[in-house]
Amino acid sequence: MAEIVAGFGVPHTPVFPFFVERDGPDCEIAVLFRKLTEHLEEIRPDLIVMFDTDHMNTFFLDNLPIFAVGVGDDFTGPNDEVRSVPVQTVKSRGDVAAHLRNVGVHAGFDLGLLQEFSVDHSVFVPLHFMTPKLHIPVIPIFISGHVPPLPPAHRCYALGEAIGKAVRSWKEPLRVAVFGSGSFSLEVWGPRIAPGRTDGVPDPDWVTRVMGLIQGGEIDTLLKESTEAQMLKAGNVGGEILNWIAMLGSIGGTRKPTWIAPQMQNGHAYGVWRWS
Amino acid sequence: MAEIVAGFGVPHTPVFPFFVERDGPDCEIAVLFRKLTEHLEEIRPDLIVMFDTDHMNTFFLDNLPIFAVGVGDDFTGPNDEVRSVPVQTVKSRGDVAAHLRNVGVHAGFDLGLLQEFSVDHSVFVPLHFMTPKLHIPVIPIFISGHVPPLPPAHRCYALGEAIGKAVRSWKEPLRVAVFGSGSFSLEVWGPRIAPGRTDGVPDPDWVTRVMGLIQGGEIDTLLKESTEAQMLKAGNVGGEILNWIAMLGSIGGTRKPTWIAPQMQNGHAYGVWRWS
Amino acid sequence: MSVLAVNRLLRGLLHDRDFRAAMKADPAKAMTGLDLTDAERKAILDGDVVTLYKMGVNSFLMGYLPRFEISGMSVPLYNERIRTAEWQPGAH
Amino acid sequence: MSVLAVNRLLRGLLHDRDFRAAMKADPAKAMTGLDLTDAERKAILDGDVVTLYKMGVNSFLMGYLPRFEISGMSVPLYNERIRTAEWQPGAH
Ligand SMILES: [Fe+3]
Ligand SMILES: [Fe+3]
Repeated sequence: MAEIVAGFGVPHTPVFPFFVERDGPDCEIAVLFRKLTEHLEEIRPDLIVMFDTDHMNTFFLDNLPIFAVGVGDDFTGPNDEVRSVPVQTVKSRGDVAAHLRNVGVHAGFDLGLLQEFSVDHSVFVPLHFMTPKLHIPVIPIFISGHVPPLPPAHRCYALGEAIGKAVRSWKEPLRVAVFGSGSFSLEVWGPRIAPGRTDGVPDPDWVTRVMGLIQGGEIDTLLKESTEAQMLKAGNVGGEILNWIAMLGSIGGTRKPTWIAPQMQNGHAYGVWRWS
Repeated sequence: MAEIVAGFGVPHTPVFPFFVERDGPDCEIAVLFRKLTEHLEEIRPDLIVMFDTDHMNTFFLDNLPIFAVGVGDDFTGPNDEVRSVPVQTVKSRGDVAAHLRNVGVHAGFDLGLLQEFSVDHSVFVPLHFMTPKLHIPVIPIFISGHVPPLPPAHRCYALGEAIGKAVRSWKEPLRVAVFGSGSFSLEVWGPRIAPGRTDGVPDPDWVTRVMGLIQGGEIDTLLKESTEAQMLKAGNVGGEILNWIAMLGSIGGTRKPTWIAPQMQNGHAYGVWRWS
Repeated sequence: MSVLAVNRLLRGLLHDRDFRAAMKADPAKAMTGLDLTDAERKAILDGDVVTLYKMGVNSFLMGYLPRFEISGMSVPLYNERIRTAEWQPGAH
Repeated sequence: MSVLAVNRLLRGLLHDRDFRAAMKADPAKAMTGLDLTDAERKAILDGDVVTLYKMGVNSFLMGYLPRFEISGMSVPLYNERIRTAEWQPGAH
């Protein structure tokens, strides 16, 4: 039987690969991602399931899902011209992805089907740092975290639980790492960006609060406080916390992180959950 | 406050408009649809909400939702060259549709957003007969009823309940009729079609059973028996019963129909629910 | 995802009139350059809907072959053939 | 759904390189024939991102105007302007 062997919370800022190329391996971004990568390499998963929010690159407003699963044997990206990240193909597991979707739909999660697709920086930036050879297959599960109405936090958590259960019902001894990709408080190109910048952190207190709740394994409080109003207040990509929440659902949300570090100026964090 | 004033269960066989044109107003199809139309005209709704399954004309397998709401001030159709039905534009209510979707998503239904869209015979055939002047705006809500995994029957019923509640929370005194569009047992172009035909009714006993349960207002039994296995056994469009089930959810499923008539050779029925 | 390519091709028979005309005129030529396997190409050219069904091709979409009389397909011929296919509950 | 048309246009700046080049060369000409209102057209030509934001245009997509330097837009100019817009919680 497949099992979930670790959880990761990851940022996906599209300019980070360029910054690391420019600033070298000792810069903060490189150091923080290297820490996650070391954990990943110790864990040696066979498969990554990544909860992710698309930035209108895979989807558009004409046919926009709340939840969708990418089902295919591979996919390409980044599809949004990410500096220092070439367009590549990453392997996936269409059979496992279809299974996760089947089980999820039957459990009452209305997961759209995505086939023959490309994805943006939100999937490829973490892969660029953590699996630069793209040797681990990836299944993306998309959560609508930018365009209101946002799915409720407790529902994303329950989705994570359902996906965790679906993973454990797959009859092949796969070691699966689950990623949640995104920020806690961030405004990108909206009115609340910082002077001179293209982004900003509208609600640093929320980042601190989220960090504390995650560190304490206080999932019920996190779900209760992650209201739509709070997520929107935290920035136009504040709903990306839902990807972390779904990841926590898949691993069991009361677990405390093995290691977590915030990057306050970016409104996000780097975290890993291990138990073996 | 808006209110739901009636429910309708309708077939949408694409060749029916041509048959009625050919066979005249006394043919069975014309008579049965006229009966529904008379009820609709007595009720005089301001808006139709139609639960419907697309036949890969609005959507395709590359980005296929389980549930989606069409949000716009109008839409066009039929987009699948339906004999005797010209391509037309029908009004909608984008504001109400967005409200229904908002409330639905917040209630935990993962409703995709569809904008600037066209629809197929499954919406336009009932309109052709029942609102030939297209004078009543229509909001389509799509349920994936053909491509497994199908959403569970109880979930479609709950979606109907949630949409009913959302309608009643709209602060304008709209009279809303809810339609469920589709068949109970039908195979179209698949291996179980009848000799010499393009379709067939693989499970007439299921049609009889569904008719009995609907006539008796036995919604719990209907939901229990409408398993995915049963729907697939009933034909490759057997999942269209989910549109009737969602409609029943919106009006309250224990109501008995005011009038209902099966068309056994087509595996479907015509029904109306009124209470005022 | 080659089955998806077959499904997309078949859907195009209804939604893309130029492609429909090209497929009516010369299907082998019209399919040049499409991402199809030899087996898929052959099944379409032969109107071998049983093989297509087994591959997981959608039934409604296959119906566009007789509807638009592609590769000599007709409703009687389609009916005769598809009825020999073994129903698969997971098919659509 | 004209706001959708603006969003689609802006998305095209990233995903359609020919359209991007045309918009860089002559935005008024490149927008000819698109389903836009005069106000939408003017706001794009003027780089009036505050008006676009108020219309409900998506912020990331607006960011392609400075990113690809359309209509004389730049990051400093964009930053200066968008920061004067009043945040709308329902915006995205
Ligand atoms: Fe992001
Ligand atoms: Fe149908």
